[in-house]
Amino acid sequence: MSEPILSVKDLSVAFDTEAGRVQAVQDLSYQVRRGEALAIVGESGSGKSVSSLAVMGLLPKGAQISGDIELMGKKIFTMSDRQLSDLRGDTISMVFQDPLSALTPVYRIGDQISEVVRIHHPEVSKQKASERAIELLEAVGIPEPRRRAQQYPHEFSGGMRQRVMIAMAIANEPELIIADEPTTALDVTIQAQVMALLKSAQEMLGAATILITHDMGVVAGFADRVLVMKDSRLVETGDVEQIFYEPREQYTRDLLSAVPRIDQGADSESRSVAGSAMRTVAEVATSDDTTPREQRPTVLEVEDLHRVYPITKGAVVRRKVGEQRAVDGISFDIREGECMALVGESGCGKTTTLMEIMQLRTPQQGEIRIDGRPTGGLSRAERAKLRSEVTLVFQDPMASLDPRMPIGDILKEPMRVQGYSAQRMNERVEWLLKTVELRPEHASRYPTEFSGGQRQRVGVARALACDPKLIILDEPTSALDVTVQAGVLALLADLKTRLGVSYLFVSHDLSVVRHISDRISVMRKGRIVESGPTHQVFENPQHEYTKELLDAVPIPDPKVARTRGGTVIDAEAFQGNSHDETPSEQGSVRA
Amino acid sequence: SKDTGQGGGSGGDSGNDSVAADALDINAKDRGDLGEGGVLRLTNNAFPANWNRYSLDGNETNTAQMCDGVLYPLLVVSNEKGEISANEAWAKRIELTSEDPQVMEVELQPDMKWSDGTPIDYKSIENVFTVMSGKKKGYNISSSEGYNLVEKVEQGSSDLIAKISFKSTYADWMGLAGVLPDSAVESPQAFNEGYVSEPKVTAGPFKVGKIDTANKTVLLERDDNWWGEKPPLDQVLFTTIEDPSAAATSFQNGQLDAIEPSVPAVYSVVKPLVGKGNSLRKSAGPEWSHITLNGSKGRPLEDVKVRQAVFRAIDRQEVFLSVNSTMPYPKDFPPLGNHILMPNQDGYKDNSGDLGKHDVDAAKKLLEEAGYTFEGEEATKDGKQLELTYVYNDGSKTNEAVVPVVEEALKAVGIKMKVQKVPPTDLFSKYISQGDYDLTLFGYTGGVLLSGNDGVWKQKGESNYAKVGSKEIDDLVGKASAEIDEAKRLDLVNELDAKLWEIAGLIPLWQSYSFWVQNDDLANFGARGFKDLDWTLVGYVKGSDKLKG
Amino acid sequence: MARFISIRVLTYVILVFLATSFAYLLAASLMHPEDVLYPPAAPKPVPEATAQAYMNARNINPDVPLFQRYANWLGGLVRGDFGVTTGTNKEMRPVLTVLSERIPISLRLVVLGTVIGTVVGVVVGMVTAVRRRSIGDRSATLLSFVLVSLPTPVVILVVQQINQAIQNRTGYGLPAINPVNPLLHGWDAFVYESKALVMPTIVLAVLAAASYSRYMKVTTLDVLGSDYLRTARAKGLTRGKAMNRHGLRMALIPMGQYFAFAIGAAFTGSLFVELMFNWQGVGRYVISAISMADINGTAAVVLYTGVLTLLSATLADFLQGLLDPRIR
Amino acid sequence: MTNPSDLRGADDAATLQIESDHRANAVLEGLPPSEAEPPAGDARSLESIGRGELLRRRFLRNPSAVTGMVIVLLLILAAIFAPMLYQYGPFERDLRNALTGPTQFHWFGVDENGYDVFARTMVGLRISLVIGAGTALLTTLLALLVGTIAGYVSYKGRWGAFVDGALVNLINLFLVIPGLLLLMLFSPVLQQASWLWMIPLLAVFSWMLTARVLRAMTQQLVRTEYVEASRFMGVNPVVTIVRHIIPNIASWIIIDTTLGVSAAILGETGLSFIGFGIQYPNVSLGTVLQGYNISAPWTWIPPAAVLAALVISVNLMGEALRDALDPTSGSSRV
Ligand SMILES: Nc1ncnc2c1ncn2[C@@H]1O[C@H](COP(=O)(O)OP(=O)(O)OP(=O)(O)O)[C@@H](O)[C@H]1O
Ligand SMILES: Nc1ncnc2c1ncn2[C@@H]1O[C@H](COP(=O)(O)OP(=O)(O)OP(=O)(O)O)[C@@H](O)[C@H]1O
Ligand SMILES: [Mg+2]
Ligand SMILES: [Mg+2]
Repeated sequence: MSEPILSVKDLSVAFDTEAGRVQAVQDLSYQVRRGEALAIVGESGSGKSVSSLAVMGLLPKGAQISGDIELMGKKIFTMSDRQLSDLRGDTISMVFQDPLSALTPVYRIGDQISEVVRIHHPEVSKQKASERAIELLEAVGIPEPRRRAQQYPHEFSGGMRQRVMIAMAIANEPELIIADEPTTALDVTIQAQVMALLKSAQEMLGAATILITHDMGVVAGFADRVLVMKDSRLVETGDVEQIFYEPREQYTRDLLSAVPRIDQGADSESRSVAGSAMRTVAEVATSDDTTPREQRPTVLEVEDLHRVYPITKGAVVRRKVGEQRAVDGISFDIREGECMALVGESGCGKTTTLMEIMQLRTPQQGEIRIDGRPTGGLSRAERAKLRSEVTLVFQDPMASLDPRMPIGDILKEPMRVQGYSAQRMNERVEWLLKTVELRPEHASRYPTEFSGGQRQRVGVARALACDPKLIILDEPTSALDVTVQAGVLALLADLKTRLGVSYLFVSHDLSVVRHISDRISVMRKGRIVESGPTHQVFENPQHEYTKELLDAVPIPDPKVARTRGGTVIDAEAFQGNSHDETPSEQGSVRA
Repeated sequence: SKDTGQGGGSGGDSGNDSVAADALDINAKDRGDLGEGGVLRLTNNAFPANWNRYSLDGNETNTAQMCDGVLYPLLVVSNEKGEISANEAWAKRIELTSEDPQVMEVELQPDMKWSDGTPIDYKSIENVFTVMSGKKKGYNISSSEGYNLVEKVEQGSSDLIAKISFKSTYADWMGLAGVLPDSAVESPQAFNEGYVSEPKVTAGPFKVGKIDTANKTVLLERDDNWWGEKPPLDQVLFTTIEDPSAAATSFQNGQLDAIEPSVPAVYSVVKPLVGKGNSLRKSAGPEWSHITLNGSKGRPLEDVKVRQAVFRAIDRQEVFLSVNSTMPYPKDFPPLGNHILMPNQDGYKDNSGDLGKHDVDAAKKLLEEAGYTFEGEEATKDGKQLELTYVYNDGSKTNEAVVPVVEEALKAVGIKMKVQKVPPTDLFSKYISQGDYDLTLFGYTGGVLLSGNDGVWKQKGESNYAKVGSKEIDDLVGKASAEIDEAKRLDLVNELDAKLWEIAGLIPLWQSYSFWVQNDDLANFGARGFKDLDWTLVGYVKGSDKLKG
Repeated sequence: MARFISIRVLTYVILVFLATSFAYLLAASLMHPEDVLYPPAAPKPVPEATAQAYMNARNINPDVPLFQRYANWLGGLVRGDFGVTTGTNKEMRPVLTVLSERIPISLRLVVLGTVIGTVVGVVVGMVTAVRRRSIGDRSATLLSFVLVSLPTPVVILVVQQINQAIQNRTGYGLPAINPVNPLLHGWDAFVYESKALVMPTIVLAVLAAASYSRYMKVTTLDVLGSDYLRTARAKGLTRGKAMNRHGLRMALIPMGQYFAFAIGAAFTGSLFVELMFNWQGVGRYVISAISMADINGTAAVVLYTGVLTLLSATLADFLQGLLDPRIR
Repeated sequence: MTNPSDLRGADDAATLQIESDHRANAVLEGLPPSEAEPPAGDARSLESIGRGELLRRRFLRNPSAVTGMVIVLLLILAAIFAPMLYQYGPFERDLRNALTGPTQFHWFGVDENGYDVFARTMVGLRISLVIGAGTALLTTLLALLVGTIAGYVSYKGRWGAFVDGALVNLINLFLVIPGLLLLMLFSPVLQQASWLWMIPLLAVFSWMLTARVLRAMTQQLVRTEYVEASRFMGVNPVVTIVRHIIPNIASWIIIDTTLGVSAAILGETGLSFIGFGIQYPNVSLGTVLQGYNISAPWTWIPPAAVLAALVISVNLMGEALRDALDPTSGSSRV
């Protein structure tokens, strides 16, 4: 075996918070070798991100660190800032977990990518560097990269921003890439493309990769070795097959059992433990079929919805040079007690659709009706009432939580609007936190003091705070480990069947979708290309794109994953245009 | 003119050497002791608006400083006592040839020329009298006073002599003598605007080198065409510096050769430089400060007894010190005892009597006489305490210092004092001329000439802000200004002053001193009192560093 | 776009017109230039006719109805004539001439100081935020608060005295006041003028830096914990460079407003600096116009500063858009 | 949206809570237990900490907050008691010692009018404390009101743009309006008025620039998802501004208020131009400072030092408050 490129010894990290000391990582040791792909999986909040930030030397100042980290034989704790800076972005790079707020809002995407090239290769001309940025954007599957490079982060969809982060991480062909949940906001086809990109980097350059993910399918298809973490400690580590087929620890087993599998029907053939527990969730979600769909009242109707963003040029005097049709005439409806999933390509307009619904106003074009009433015609009071009944879980958990408000108050906010008593709010906050598997003392922490998954759970808890009737969820479980995800999904399923809560559920994780949703709509380029009952779409996909999507779903079984690997992750995918025959746009562009 | 009290004036612990009242302190030297050359750098606080001294805009002290006897002929000069006589550099004689009817004759020196080549002769004198008579339309003259009493101007026995006959007698006749070039009076346009940007035609020891209106500097150079005694200085630079402390810093920095520190803030900055190449020069000057009491009908001070009570309540020495304790006034500097004459003028008498003496009991007694009773510490009438309003202008350091002194003094005799600080431009227009005040402090320049001040004393006088007076006073004012005999006139003035004390409208406080801090070597320049400078003598002594480069 | 600009210009014209008319009417009804021209206490009152003629020439005759005077003034304004000055010195120069003479002086004086002050303030603010609680931070904080606690004239005098002390000790010093020295010519004059600029520039820079650094410090503190800075660091930027390229830009966004107005203010000069260094700029003209009851001067200055303020406001909006693409 | 099987008939969340408590939930039973739960008592006490309490604790823990408070307290005490105990009054003249430096009798020396500098500084501090604090707070309040409202509505369609435009023009109007002239108009009234009126007067002419900055900052914030989120929850805009926007622009507000204290104290003397300054027999720090004599440093250093101490202590508290509000303080990323 080649020598380790990174070795972590007895790493411990702690933070001081209002509620006392938080031991984020304890006695963690591991090694990564050249050309190796290490997957770190485990409980949300178990210290995965913190430990990798420690490797980068980028923990916030308040962190107390002990132990040793050696990068290519050099101890990083003894290195100066300058020496470390020379390594970062060049020899070692990282994709952060929360990609949505990780880009500087005031610089163009292209400049931010070319910057990383120019920092380490000042000899490269500006012109060359921006060419390289465009190349990289193309490689991560962003269409029209030349125009997109000129845009600002807020004009990008969640998945697109995540891909920008990946592009920056691979720009200088580093020796070690740490990817912290790099594909949470990506649809499966793009995910496959990105994973293949990482894989090829690993294979061609002998780079090592640390992949932190909750997606066991990705782990199965990508990793050589797996490291399982729970509660700030290492649980077990081993080859991917060993972990999947012969897990030694109970936690690993539990973890795998909670993995949702798209191929749940055929589970008996798989030797993997993955997915066993999720079957119960699916049963709850779909059993209890009381009234037929047609007889239940319609909660949400969207008819011919359009949303167009102008494309402008010029910093000072703005000129409209075209329009970006983010949502281009979509229609669907949701009945009471129904979960409708919206899946589709990254950047196809899902978030935009949800935002349009949440505005409770007349959209640019088309109509949105809630409970049969057009949102445009609501009175003030009606709108206020609806606000408590329709809630949203944002795609970017960090950005949707006020950084200067402790979690407790964030959760209380919707309840305050409804005039709950202080006593009741306190009780409920405690219950909500427990429900999403956080602790009551977390209430006094600020959003920045949480792990990605924990923040996402806060977002979900907030949406549940006031007994809503319609919950709109934008990738609510992308950052959750599978056990917690199973819990959240079970909770949602339970609320649906017993209380008739309806959901509009956006997710890239088709396995999750399959488990929870009743109906499914597949979106692409601002339009719905296919929709129907979940089982129907899964079993008998009609549209080409749906088929492609289903094929690309990673299977949490290393053997299955490898056999499938060849078909989807083909070499062409790296070139960035395998899915788009025309070099056009998700959502069409009209000048 | 009125000085609203921006400046202070006098008094101090550092100057214990008493200066004789009429002494000058100008480092007087003979021409032979002076070296040739050098630059004198001075400052003023306003830039000339018009270089025509006879125009309304040009009648201003800063302009006068740069022009009279420097660029233009100055026919009449004052000595240290304020006595005026013909200036022999330009005028041979100025005298009355007849007293009734009054006729004066002016004779110029021969062979004098304006810088445009025209001779300075009878015509030049006539120009002044014609224009200033106020009879010619369109000429913005400063004032026709005196000139309007002239019957006719004729050429005398030579073309250098002018004979001026008056319609009625006029005491300040000598001050009327002057010359103007023909070009300055050829049209109203020429008179009003010809001299706005520069002195077009000059006839003095200096001429204009460079005038910079934007930066407000004036550089004068020795005029080689000057016929008189050659002035020692090569150049004189006037820089307008409006802020007194900026001027002090400038002097400290060596950018000025002399400075007149009128307020403690300036004096304390330049004081350490005295003895290090610079000297302090001081003399009594023509300015004096006073408190005006408003005796209008319906005001609390209407009753002369109450006004007299205020006179006696206020300790004038204390008031003086509160403003001037750090200025280098002579020790035991006495308060001013005359409304019209200054101590260094002939005929000065202290007419204050008892009214000038601080006496709380006497003040209380006067109040009782006026019908006030004392309830505890308060002087009351009809159950109301006597309350006076002291009005002053914002930014006046003098008033700020004086207010507490006066308030305490009045409190001691049971009078309550209200203080009102008002915008500078409002002080006169909205308060003093409207009679909306009881007490206020400002300064007068007790001019060399009495005339013109009569408006302050006459019952109906425009500037009689105290609104007190009597027929007797009016008559005395009239008589004094018409009296040509100097000794008699001074008697009349003192008689008038005694009346003014009695009527108790104005409390004279102190005569301001003029202080100069200037280069040791600078001669014939400095604290000059009433005396006019002789620019052909201003210079540096032989061997001075200032003469080199 | 054209519509947007024309609406804005129109609003501004209305605003300026309102403010200026208001200023004129207020000034004309409140001020008494006649008292300043012919002080009631003057020993020699001028003939009534002369005074009337004088006041008519200046359009300040209180006997003429206010609206008549206003109309005269407006009429002049339309023709680009701002009237003439008034004051104790009876100078009757066109206000426009005076202003155009003084604006360059103010600009020459203020621009350099403002620019240096801004840059120093931004740098100091940023460094003190990053090196929080260091000796440097503490002393910069202390110094800046002492500076804002002193009246400007005192700051100026202290700087001048320091210069004086140096000059007394070493023999070398800077000219304390006055922008020019008419006694010098050519190169010497230029050297003098450059030296004369040093101290006012120091004062202006120090004062501007004192308050800018405070604002800059807090805006920097606000961005220090942000994720994008972490990204910048992960790219391989050193602490300082990450701060300069990413933190600074974000921290500057709210400062844009202040910068824009500082630029506007440069054209109106700085009263105390002009007064105490004896520069004949616009700043002291404003005060002297008001204290001399100079109606035309006051109204013209209000017009001038009004236009400048609105230009600054436009610049501020422009800067905000430039600095922050999100709100375009 | 009516649901016959709605368990929330009583509108009681407790029902829902019990029903869906995950121990009572069959689906979740099989799942691994969540992380070890801390002792219940501990959790209870912590859970009730709201934002206010949290802020208070974070604030008080900061040593600079304590230092700042101690200094302010000392200054207040000095302002109250020093003039009572000290042997000279603010207008007692000691002309014999005019312009002399500090001695055991005159602690801070004597100015050129013979006044005791210490006595005047302490008496001046009384009024200046009120004016400084009052004006700074009022200015901030005005700026906050106009700035945040304009910034908040600017993003809300045609109507919002109109209101924003109107408010911005209001700001502009105040910027171009000749304040001094206006004050001169009212000066006869003002001269009769109590000096406390100085607070609104100073405030009304100094809020504009801050308002513009706050508007710009608010404009950025209304576009953030968390403000959007609170709108989606139906939170009233005013509450949103108070709860989300103000804490996130607090840094600027705090420093602006801090600097406003000294600006007001020094600016107060400017009002005397219209006859409405602090007048005899009152003294303010501003008037004491105004009597500076540069060659006698004791005439201006003590009042300036007291003012600086006040501003610095306010700043210390302000920075501590800022740190208490900002969870990333002390955990800088660079
Ligand atoms: N700045 C901080 N202050 C206090 N606690 C923190 C901070 N950052 C992280 N933590 C805590 O440290 C623990 C580990 O966090 P970390 O982000 O490493 O989790 P993770 O394993 O990446 O979880 P996830 O999968 O949800 O992202 C969590 O319990 C989190 O609450
Ligand atoms: N403010 C904006 N200005 C311009 N374009 C925008 C803006 N917001 C979104 N878009 C564009 O609209 C399209 C749809 O974005 P949206 O966020 O709805 O995608 P999405 O389906 O949620 O994608 P993802 O799964 O990656 O989050 C994208 O092409 C995006 O670039
Ligand atoms: Mg994480
Ligand atoms: Mg999205």
